[in-house]
Amino acid sequence: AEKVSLRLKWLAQAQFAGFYVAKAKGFYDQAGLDLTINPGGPNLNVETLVASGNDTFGLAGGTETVLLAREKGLPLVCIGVTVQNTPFTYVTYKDSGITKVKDFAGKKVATWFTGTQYTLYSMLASAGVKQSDLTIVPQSGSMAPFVEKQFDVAAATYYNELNTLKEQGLGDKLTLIKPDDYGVVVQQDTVLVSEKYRNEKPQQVQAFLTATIKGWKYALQNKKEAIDIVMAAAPSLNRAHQEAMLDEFEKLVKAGKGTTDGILAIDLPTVEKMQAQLVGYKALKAPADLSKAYDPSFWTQVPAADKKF
Amino acid sequence: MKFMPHEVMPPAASDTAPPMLELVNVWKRFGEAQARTVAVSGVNLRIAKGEFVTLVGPSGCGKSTLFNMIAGLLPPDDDGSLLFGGVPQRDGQLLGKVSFMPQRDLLFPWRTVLDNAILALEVEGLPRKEARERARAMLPEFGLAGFANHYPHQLSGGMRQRVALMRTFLFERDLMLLDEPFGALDALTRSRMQHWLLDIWARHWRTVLFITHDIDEAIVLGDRVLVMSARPGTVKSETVIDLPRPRDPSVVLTPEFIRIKQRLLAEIEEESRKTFAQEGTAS
Amino acid sequence: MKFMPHEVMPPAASDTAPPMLELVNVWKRFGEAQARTVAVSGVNLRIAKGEFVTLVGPSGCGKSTLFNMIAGLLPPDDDGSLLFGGVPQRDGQLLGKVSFMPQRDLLFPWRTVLDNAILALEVEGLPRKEARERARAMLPEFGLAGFANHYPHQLSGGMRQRVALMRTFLFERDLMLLDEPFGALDALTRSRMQHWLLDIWARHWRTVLFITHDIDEAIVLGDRVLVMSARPGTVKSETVIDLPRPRDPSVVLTPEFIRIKQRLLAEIEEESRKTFAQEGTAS
Amino acid sequence: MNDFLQRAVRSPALAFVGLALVWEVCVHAFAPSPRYLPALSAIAQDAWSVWPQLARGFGRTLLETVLGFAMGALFGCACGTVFTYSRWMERSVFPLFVVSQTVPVVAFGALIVIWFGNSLLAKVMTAFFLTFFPVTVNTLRGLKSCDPQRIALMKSFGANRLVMFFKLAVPSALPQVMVGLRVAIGLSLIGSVVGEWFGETVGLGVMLMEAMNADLVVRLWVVMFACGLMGALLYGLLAFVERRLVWWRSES
Amino acid sequence: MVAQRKLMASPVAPVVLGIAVLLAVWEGAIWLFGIPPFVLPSLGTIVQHAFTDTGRLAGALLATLGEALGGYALGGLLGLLLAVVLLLVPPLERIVMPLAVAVNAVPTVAYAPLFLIWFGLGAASKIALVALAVGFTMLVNALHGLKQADLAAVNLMRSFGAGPLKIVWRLRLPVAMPSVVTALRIGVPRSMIVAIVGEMLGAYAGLGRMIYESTQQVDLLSVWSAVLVASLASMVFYGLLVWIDQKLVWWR
Ligand SMILES: Nc1ncnc2c1ncn2[C@@H]1O[C@H](COP(=O)(O)OP(=O)(O)OP(=O)(O)O)[C@@H](O)[C@H]1O
Ligand SMILES: Nc1ncnc2c1ncn2[C@@H]1O[C@H](COP(=O)(O)OP(=O)(O)OP(=O)(O)O)[C@@H](O)[C@H]1O
Ligand SMILES: Cc1ncc(C[n+]2csc(CCO)c2C)c(N)n1
Ligand SMILES: [Mg+2]
Ligand SMILES: [Mg+2]
Repeated sequence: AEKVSLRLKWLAQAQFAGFYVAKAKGFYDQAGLDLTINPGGPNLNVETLVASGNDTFGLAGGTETVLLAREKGLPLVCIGVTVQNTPFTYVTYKDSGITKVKDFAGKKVATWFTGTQYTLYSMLASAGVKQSDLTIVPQSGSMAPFVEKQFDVAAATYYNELNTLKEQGLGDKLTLIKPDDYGVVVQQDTVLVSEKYRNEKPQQVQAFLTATIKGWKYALQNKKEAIDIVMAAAPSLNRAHQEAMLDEFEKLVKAGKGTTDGILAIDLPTVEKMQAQLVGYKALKAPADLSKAYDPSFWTQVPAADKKF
Repeated sequence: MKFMPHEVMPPAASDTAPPMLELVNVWKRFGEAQARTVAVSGVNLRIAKGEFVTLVGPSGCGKSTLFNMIAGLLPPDDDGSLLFGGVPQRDGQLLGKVSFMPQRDLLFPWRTVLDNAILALEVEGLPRKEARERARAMLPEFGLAGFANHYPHQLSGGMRQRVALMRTFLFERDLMLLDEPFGALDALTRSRMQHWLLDIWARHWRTVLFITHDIDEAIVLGDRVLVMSARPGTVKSETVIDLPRPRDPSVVLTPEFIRIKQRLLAEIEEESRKTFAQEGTAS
Repeated sequence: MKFMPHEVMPPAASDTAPPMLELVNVWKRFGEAQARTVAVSGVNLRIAKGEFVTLVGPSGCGKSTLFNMIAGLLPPDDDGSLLFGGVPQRDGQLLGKVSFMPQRDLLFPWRTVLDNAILALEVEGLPRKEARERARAMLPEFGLAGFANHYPHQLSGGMRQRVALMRTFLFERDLMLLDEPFGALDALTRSRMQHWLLDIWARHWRTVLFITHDIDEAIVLGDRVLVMSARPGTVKSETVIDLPRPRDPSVVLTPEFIRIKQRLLAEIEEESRKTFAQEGTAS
Repeated sequence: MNDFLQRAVRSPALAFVGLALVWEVCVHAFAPSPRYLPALSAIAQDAWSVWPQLARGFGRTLLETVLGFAMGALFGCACGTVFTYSRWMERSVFPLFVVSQTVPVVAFGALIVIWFGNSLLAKVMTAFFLTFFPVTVNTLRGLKSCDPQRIALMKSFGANRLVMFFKLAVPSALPQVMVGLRVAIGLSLIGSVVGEWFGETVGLGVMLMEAMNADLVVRLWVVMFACGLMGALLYGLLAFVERRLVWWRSES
Repeated sequence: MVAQRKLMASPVAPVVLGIAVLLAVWEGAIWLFGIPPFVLPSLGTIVQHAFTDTGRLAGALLATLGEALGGYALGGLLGLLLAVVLLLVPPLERIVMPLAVAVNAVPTVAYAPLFLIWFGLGAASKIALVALAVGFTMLVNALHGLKQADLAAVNLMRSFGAGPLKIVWRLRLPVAMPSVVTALRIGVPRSMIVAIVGEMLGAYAGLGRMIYESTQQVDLLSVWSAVLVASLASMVFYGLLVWIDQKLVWWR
């Protein structure tokens, strides 16, 4: 079997259930891959590790990260996209009186400056609010400052931060302001491989993607078992939190093309739209050649039975 | 001059007023069991106000230990007690009341000669400027003119001792404890310092307790000479020196002086010999 | 006894063989400009093998500095030169050839009495066990029986000095430099140590240079007594002591001895007085 | 018995029990949000619920810490020594040490993984990286502060550099070196915990990350207590060794 | 020949040489092993990038430097103060030291979430983190230094009637000075790095924030230039300290 490794963008959790399930169920083995799953961490740059050949595959950031990495000369190719809708939303307390982006004017709005800020910029632009009309502050990994009401608005992923807020009993006190409602869609959790590996070992890439997609399908059809598998990988996790995470994550995986075309589908028109926005904000100098950054050929060859519900 | 067996009182005022300092059965033991050293054993001692008492004894007999206890730095063992002006003193109560010059000079390397000298004055709270002026005026008399701003490592052994001496003299207290203060000085410097000391003693009616290895010095300076026995150290004899004062340096040539000296020497030698006879154990 | 003006040669062998040690116009200055101290100025000195030379002088005149230069620890200023067996010595070449006892005891606080004593032997590479045995045998003679395993902070001032002395004696070299080795000892211990020293000197034909403030000691021990002048220190006079050896302690009472002593005293006092006359500047 | 009781009363253990009680009572009395201060009992309960992972993590992190510390201590002592005797080396290499200490290792997780892999070595190296600097500085200071007069004495005995080093410099410097080691042991622990953020699956650092990610404040406290305990144990061990090694009274 | 000797003796030459060697190794490795720029960019490009981004870097550096210096001063002062208190009240030492050790053993990053809750996302939380890190080093070093005073010298002061405070001020502190300076030395790069790491976990401004965000956006050149700036700043900071140190221990 071919020895390969996968670098995740974060520690083991239900967000990566598909991979853990595929490994536990032997999908990778059957495909002739001896796969090691390496967890990520803060500042553990997945793109660098994959581009340098240290890890074969990577589960990295979103569209913006792929494009930025390409521009910096990292020889990476995206072969699949896990999350089809923007995975995060802006949250505010109901009593703040904010219900839409227009209300952000004059408020203190927190967002992650990890690429996420461009989503906010785009939302503001589509609502006709100038960036200078509000205070945009950087947000940390913790939701505590929002809970402490240090900001009026904050970003939260559906599958993690929002659940954390709900666990603290804030669920029905929140208003969600969703990027997708403003026509801003940022797909996330991209599956990456280096150009070199893709060119030299296309069969392995194919095998990996097929097994991964099978894993995701199995995980979403057998969520309890999937959580068992994830919990085995990281026993100190909170089970309830992981169950909630998988529930939310399922919606994101199945959203948009995820159901119509299949799991991990690459939605190039959406990517193109995002790219235009990034160029507009000067995050990118010029539009990239998307045919080099994205390679849907492997996904296309995955049998429909494996990727469709 | 009379030779008195131990326990006989010093002359003058002692019968009427309580003595300035009284030690009753004072002991000091160091270490445990096998490694025990009895440094001071059952010392009884009375010192009247204004007396100049010199203390001689073989090396290692417990003189410095005795001083440390009188200065309040080392608690005596529970056996006996230490009275100051008739009042028993508890641990540390004597601190700040006695001007004490330790055997080692203990100069602070980060202070200049001048600032080392004024250390005690500073502790007392005297403004630095004033203290420095007082000390500066004394430098020539201590043969340290021009060395005010030198640091201790730039001094000779004798100069260091003189700085320590200045430091002690500037700390003016009724009782002075001087532990071999002139050991590292040449003859003339030594006799100058002796003069200085006697002058202070006479003018300010101070009480002085003085350790030395130089018997001439002990006799020339003292009203009484105490001889300490070998370890476990105790006061073996006291000799009242009734040579008239002021005593000229030539007094050392008088037959009376020589007689006293020879007797004291013999005594110390006897004790000293014991130190060398002690084989195998630290008593 | 003859009194010789400076620069006259010592007696005996000196005319034939080259002297063991020769100092030609040796200088040492410390500090710069205003803060300059001339510690040693233009010292010329010849010491023959087997001689016992004592060095006296007012405190702070430069004796220890001179010793430091002879021991190779301090480079002399460029003006003069230092010859050992007729050969000029460059910086540090004398290290390890001279047994040197510094004025401060410099015991190592982490070593016991015994281990401090054998320090030099250990440096020489002697097995520790053997060195310890040799040292242990000497303890009683130094009045340190039973203190083999004590640490320096548990010793009296005189005991520390004796340990330093043992350490020096165990480092057997042809030339010994002793800087006030007996300063903190009582009379008998001192005379014991003197005996011990004379014994070693005579039996092993060592050469000894010896600093002391005790003129009796200087005369009783020395073949020659050198008097150093006040700072800037130079050799002011040499006195050959031709009292017969072995010298009994009672020699101090002979008229000849007293004559020498008085002359030397007068000389030192003259120099010492200069130290106190120096007002305002460090020469 | 009485003696034992007296010693027990005076021992710090009692103070800690008291402190814990005050903590618990205060939390129950004032009921602050657990975000600010959870109850000790809640922390203990949470620790109990994950104790197998906690124990495994503790062991793993301990191993990394000790290995990293040992390497850092050796390297630090060696460098401190070299710098003491070669001013040139000190002037040329020491600034690089200072620079190295300003490099945030956390920012270079990818490089650590590229160089040392997903291995124990990677964590040991991060621990080492934080350890060697304080040891170097303290060794340097300890060796340099050797009494010049004692050096002169040893020279007069003809001691060569090696003898001088072992018989004088090392004992003189030892107390200061031990201080460096005491500072370093805590840093070593921090290094190994941070090292575990680079793709590790076992260890206190991993549990810490998980707790932070899921906002599990109580779990955060559990891990903090575990780290504190380990640090205190290692420090205590070091202090014990120090008492054995540096028994003499200082004399300046 | 003479010029060469002079160059060797100058204090700057070795520093320059050290840095030159580092540069040579760096660039040499890139050239020799063909390391791609996303793993290790050449120093030239980093410097170049730094110059194109001076505004952002300067702002970030100012923020970080402010936090580092603030925490450094605060921690140094508090550590010294605590050391004095513990020295004066020995029973307290036995209770506080184990606690301090435990507190110190917990990684800075573990406190970050708590400190961010307690002190907010601004400079205060970073200052507190730095103070904690520097403070402990100071506590351990200063306490050791304060205890180094010769017992006989302490007794001398006591005989002058000096109380514990006067003894601390006039004897123990000067004796402890070298140890205190050692702690200050260790503290320099540490204060910078703790501020940076603190910022990485949440901050409005600073090099740490820049490093974190740039890493996430694969802007690795920005990461490197931020690290470069931080290193240069702490080198200057350290050099300043060494200079003060030489003025401080004047009596040797
Ligand atoms: N801290 C200590 N621990 C153990 N023994 C000690 C301690 N201090 C002093 N001693 C012992 O007490 C005895 C007396 O010492 P002390 O210093 O009083 O002698 P001394 O009479 O002053 O001698 P010297 O004339 O040599 O200074 C010595 O044998 C010494 O070893
Ligand atoms: N390192 C130094 N820096 C400056 N001056 C020094 C230094 N060492 C010694 N001196 C000065 O040199 C002079 C001679 O000192 P030295 O120690 O040789 O005197 P000494 O004759 O041994 O005196 P004593 O009998 O008091 O020990 C003194 O005035 C001293 O201040
Ligand atoms: C796209 C995206 N960006 C940021 C976060 C939030 N987040 C989670 S962990 C972490 C680092 C903390 O050290 C941050 C900032 C997210 N969940 N998703
Ligand atoms: Mg004594
Ligand atoms: Mg001298």
